[in-house]
Amino acid sequence: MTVTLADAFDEPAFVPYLAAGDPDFESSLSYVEALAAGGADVIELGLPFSEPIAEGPTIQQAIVRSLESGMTPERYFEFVEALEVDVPLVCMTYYNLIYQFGPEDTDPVRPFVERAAEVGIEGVVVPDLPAEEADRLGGYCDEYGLDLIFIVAPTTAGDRLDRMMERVSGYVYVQARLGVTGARSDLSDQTEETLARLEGHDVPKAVGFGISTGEHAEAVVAAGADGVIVGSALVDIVAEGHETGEETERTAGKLRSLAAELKAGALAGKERRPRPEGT
Amino acid sequence: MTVTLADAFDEPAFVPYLAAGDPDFESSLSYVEALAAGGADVIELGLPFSEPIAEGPTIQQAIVRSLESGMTPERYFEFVEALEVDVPLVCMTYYNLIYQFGPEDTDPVRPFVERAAEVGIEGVVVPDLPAEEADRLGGYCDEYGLDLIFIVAPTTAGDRLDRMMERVSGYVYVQARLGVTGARSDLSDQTEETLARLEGHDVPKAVGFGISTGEHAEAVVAAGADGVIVGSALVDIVAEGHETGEETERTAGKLRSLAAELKAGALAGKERRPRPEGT
Amino acid sequence: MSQPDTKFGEYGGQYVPEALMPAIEELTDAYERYVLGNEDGFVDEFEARIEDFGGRPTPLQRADQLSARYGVEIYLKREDLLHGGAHKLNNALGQVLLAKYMGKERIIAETGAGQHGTATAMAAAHLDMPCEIYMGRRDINRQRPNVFRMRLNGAEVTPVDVGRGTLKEAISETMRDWASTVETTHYVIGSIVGPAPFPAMVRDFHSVISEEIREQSIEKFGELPGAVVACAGGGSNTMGAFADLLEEDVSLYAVEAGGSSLSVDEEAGVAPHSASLSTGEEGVLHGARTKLLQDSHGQIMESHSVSSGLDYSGVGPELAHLVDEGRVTPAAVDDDAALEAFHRLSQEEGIIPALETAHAFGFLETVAGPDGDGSVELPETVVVNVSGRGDKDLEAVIEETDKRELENAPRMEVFDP
Amino acid sequence: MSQPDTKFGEYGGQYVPEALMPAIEELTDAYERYVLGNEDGFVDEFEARIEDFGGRPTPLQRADQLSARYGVEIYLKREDLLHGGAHKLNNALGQVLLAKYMGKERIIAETGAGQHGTATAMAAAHLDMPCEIYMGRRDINRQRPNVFRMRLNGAEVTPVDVGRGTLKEAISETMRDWASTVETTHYVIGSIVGPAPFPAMVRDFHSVISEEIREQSIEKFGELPGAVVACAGGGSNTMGAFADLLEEDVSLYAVEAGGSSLSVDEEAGVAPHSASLSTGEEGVLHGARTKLLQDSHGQIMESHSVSSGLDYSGVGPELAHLVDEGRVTPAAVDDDAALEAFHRLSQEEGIIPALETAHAFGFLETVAGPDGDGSVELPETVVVNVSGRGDKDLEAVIEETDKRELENAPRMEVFDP
Ligand SMILES: Cc1ncc(COP(=O)(O)O)c(C=O)c1O
Ligand SMILES: Cc1ncc(COP(=O)(O)O)c(C=O)c1O
Repeated sequence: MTVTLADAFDEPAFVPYLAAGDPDFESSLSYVEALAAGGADVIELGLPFSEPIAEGPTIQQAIVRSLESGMTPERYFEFVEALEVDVPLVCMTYYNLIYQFGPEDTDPVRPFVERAAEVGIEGVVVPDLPAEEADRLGGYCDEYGLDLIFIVAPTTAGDRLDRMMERVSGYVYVQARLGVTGARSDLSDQTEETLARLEGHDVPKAVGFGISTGEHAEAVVAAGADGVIVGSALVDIVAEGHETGEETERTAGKLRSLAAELKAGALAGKERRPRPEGT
Repeated sequence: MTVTLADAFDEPAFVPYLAAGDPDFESSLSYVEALAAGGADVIELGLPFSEPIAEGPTIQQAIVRSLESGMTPERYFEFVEALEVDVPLVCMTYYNLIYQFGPEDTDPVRPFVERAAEVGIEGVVVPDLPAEEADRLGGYCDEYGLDLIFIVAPTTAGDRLDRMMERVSGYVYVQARLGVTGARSDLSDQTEETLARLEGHDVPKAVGFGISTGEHAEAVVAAGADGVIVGSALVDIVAEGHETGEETERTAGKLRSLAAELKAGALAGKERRPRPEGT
Repeated sequence: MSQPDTKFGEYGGQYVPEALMPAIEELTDAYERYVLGNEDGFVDEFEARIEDFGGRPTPLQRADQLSARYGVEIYLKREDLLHGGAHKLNNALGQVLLAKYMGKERIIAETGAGQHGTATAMAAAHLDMPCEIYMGRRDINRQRPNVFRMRLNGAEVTPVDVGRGTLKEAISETMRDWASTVETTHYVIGSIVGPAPFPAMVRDFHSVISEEIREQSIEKFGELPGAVVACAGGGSNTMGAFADLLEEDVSLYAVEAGGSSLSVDEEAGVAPHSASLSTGEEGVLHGARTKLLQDSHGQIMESHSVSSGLDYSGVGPELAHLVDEGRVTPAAVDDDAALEAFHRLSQEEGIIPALETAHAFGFLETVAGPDGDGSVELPETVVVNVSGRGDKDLEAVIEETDKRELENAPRMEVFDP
Repeated sequence: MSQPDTKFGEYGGQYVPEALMPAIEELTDAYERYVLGNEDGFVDEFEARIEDFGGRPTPLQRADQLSARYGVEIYLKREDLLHGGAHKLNNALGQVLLAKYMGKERIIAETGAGQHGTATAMAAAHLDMPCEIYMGRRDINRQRPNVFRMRLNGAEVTPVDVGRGTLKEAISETMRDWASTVETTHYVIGSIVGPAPFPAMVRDFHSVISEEIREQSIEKFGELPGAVVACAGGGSNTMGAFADLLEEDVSLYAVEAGGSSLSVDEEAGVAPHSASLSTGEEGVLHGARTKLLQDSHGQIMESHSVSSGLDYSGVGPELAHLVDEGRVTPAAVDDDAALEAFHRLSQEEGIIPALETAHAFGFLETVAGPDGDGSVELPETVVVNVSGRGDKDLEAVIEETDKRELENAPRMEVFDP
């Protein structure tokens, strides 16, 4: 890999999410590669956990498909190794899988981070691990050179926000609205308010939760985001392909074109941004 | 009517019971007449009440059949008027029917007793009216010349028995065993004990509850009874006739022959009695 | 506890087969000695057991939403919290314990809604006595969960197929059993009905309800309530809630089941209601003279109510007497109004009442609800006796609600998601 | 009430999506102010309502037959008499009231056996709050009467179709709802699980159980009991029964569901039991680090128990900690033994327990019954927490009993006479 997470946000970034192994190992490889081909700047690759409490029904179903096709943490790392993409990868998973990985007699968490680093993962995002509980994981990420990405919710503010900003690296995942993941068609006021609260913090801000079209992406970037994270809208394509028995290539093609649309939207959004004074 | 209740027990008496109107008015007339022809000395004629708490299933069903065929207290009296028998009749019913009979503005109970006397009924037995509650009915019976018959149970003794013996007239109905009516095949020890307790009371003792054959009747009379009361065994014949659609005459014939057997049994019983000393 | 009343004015008495009289005398004697005289510490043991096993005292709770609705203080006497889910245990435990003191070896009882049967089965299990319960076939089908509960408690449940298969037939059948087994068996009658001493004795076991209402009222609002409202089938929860307040300036309302209508089909021998206090006439049933539903000949009519526990053609003689005296005011609430009140209490107070109990709440709505007839002006504080909980009635409520268009019922199809 | 614990040794914590953290901070603050600090008289109001509406105190009753059977004094803490039929109301009422003090407008909750759902629905109706309950589809089918009850109390019941459709999935789903609605909504979690402050707060609402056990034991037999036994699903009735006795010389037994076997089918991701204390390993589930049933990768395994209320893959972090510390002894009782104990208590004591509760009684039989293994010597007095009544389980018991040959079960065909 040549691009790093730090570089990825030089221009407005498109950050897609897919669950690794959805609906099976081989197709999933093609799908992730299609996203890269479509212009992804960073890819959030889900490692499925049986109790995904932060996900909406779309991603929940993706996780079920992946688990049923035999995905495990070790298979996940093999998946990453098998991927042929030149895009920084972020592992998105839940804390119990990180905690349980590796032989019984080692320090919990270390084996996971070590293996992730080994396969070339550049960052980790853990929806059920708030900053307060992140010391251990943070420590190992530092040690192995991974970024630990936090999610900032519309309700995150004040002291909590500050503490989080101290620890964050790579980028912040700005949750566009309250609730769980899932594609929606409107842009939330909460996004702008959250972005406003983050002004002055020198870290890229990627906005996710509910973005599904190029127009959305454009609007979000115009509102000041450094990138857009898109999950459910892409997973919907995978799900439909799976259900209708579509050829992998055809589904991959659809993913690629939605990716291209979203990336284009993000870029267009930058043009619409009010130019900072004095530039 | 020429024979009175007082005369009926001169020799061991056979006292059958049937529910008037079972299964219908006309057949029931024939059945009662058949009993008289078979040798009945007294007939206990049931006036059906909807809650016959002292009856077993056999007589309960007879009561249901009679009520369903339209029996009412007034029809009952018409039934008695229509009967062509030369045997004293005792009305067996529950107190609520006696209490409710007649126009609203008269004294309760009087109209019933008056009408009963009018149609020639000579006695009344009311299973749910213990001696303690019998003042009113007793008074009107005296006034109209009816006997008020009490049931003496195996559990009746001491003061209660004495009080009852003071009031009783006609005969006492000796309940052969605890429980409700119904044909049984054994003779209860309780019968003898009860008869023993009644010794010295100068009133005919008719034993009922469970007597079904001539042999039974014989044993009961031999044990000291002045008469046998038979209900369920006779009602069984009526029920069977009804269920199998038998000709009325045929059923009546069976009743008549069982009656004859029972009467003969009673008479035979007297022969077996230990002769009182000095007679 | 009070004196052994055998008559209440003209009502009451002992109209039973002679075979039962000795048992009734024995019971009267035991009632006087143990219950009234606390011989061998009977009353102490009863009180300890009804506390520990039964869960007394039951609370007197302010009903916030109903108080707002009716503009007066509504308090709930929570007999639904008694073990088994109804007031019935007061009496069942008392009688089974008494049977034990009397040296009896077996318990029988009848049941309508199944509440008395379950209470008796529980009490018998608690006191280690064999137990058999008679129940009409129709009631068995209407109250299946209660049949299961009795069986689980080790009781035999014997179906009664005679007649319409409801409480009336079950009582007759139990009396028949008793007539054969009096020497070893005690018949635990389920309400303030039957021959003396049952009406007085059952009342005494339940009068703890009104004693607690007295104490708790004074504690909670400093005086006696202006009125007490209770539903009346046989009338045991009613008399229990009234007994200790008869001499006080408290209005007493006994709410009967108005069924589908107060009119009567003489021909069929069926009353489409169970309102013996409001519409019945004097007569003799199940051992007592009382008010009852009968045709012009004196045959007992079948009663009807959406709630099995009120579905009875007679009523306790003491209650009949108190109504004649003007001390207790009877009222009838029909099936529809009872169901509506059932849903109101469930939704607004978080208490699912027995359908029997719902009648008492229907009375509040009928007189003081938004569309009330104003026939009774409610006093400042009203205590309603919540005689039981509605778990046993779930299936019946769904079925009956489905038949009607009740504005306040939850959509029923959602019940089967 | 105690200090706001967020960790219990290594267990506990707040492993939740960031979106929930502010709500959890707000809740922590409210917990400290109202529950621990009695601000605005919260605790006084809670105590008054749990008495009047809930029926506290519940009795401590001597079990005569069991005492004879096991040769020690067995006392029953009668939480089954609490309104709704289980201990669950202590917590549900506490949290709904707290939500009200916090100005929340809507209540959500998950439920397994339906007991927490019904308790929450009742509390929400009582306090006039809209309420939505998530329940796994499978549990909905297993516990239909409770679904009806929630609907009757005006709550929405939302089926959860994900996974196996039991408690685990319902909790996840409720967390998802909460993540979208935190500002207006309070999530009433149903046991001592979830992120801090829930485990401590839920324990505090239930600790009245052990406070009463303390007082009542002294009153009844002059000292503290030698042991307290309670069943443990999430562990709320357990911690409630233990909390006030942790510092005392009282043995504490937490009885889990042994299901059909304690072995595990890793391949299928299914544990045929729910014994997280006895067999589980440390992990993170539903917001807390605790002992849980998971495969070697850390995926949560589906648990199994004949009783829905124990059918959960995790357990409260405080309980997990107390087990590690050796203060609480875990034990597992399998489905068969639980059913057998269910029938024993029903028949011999006249109390039909919840299937969950039956596990606690199965423990007595397993160690001290005629065929007991003697692994534990029971002390002179043992208190068993009767966490709930079994009305909700009737159908399940019939079905499960039919499958087995249980010597002490009543013949089931008679149930359908
Ligand atoms: C809950 C409940 N309330 C009331 C009644 C009516 O009985 P009573 O009038 O004797 O209180 C019953 C009878 O089963 C009942 O179960
Ligand atoms: C009666 C009863 N007991 C016990 C439990 C288990 O829960 P906990 O372990 O939180 O007490 C439940 C749960 O539904 C229950 O209903």
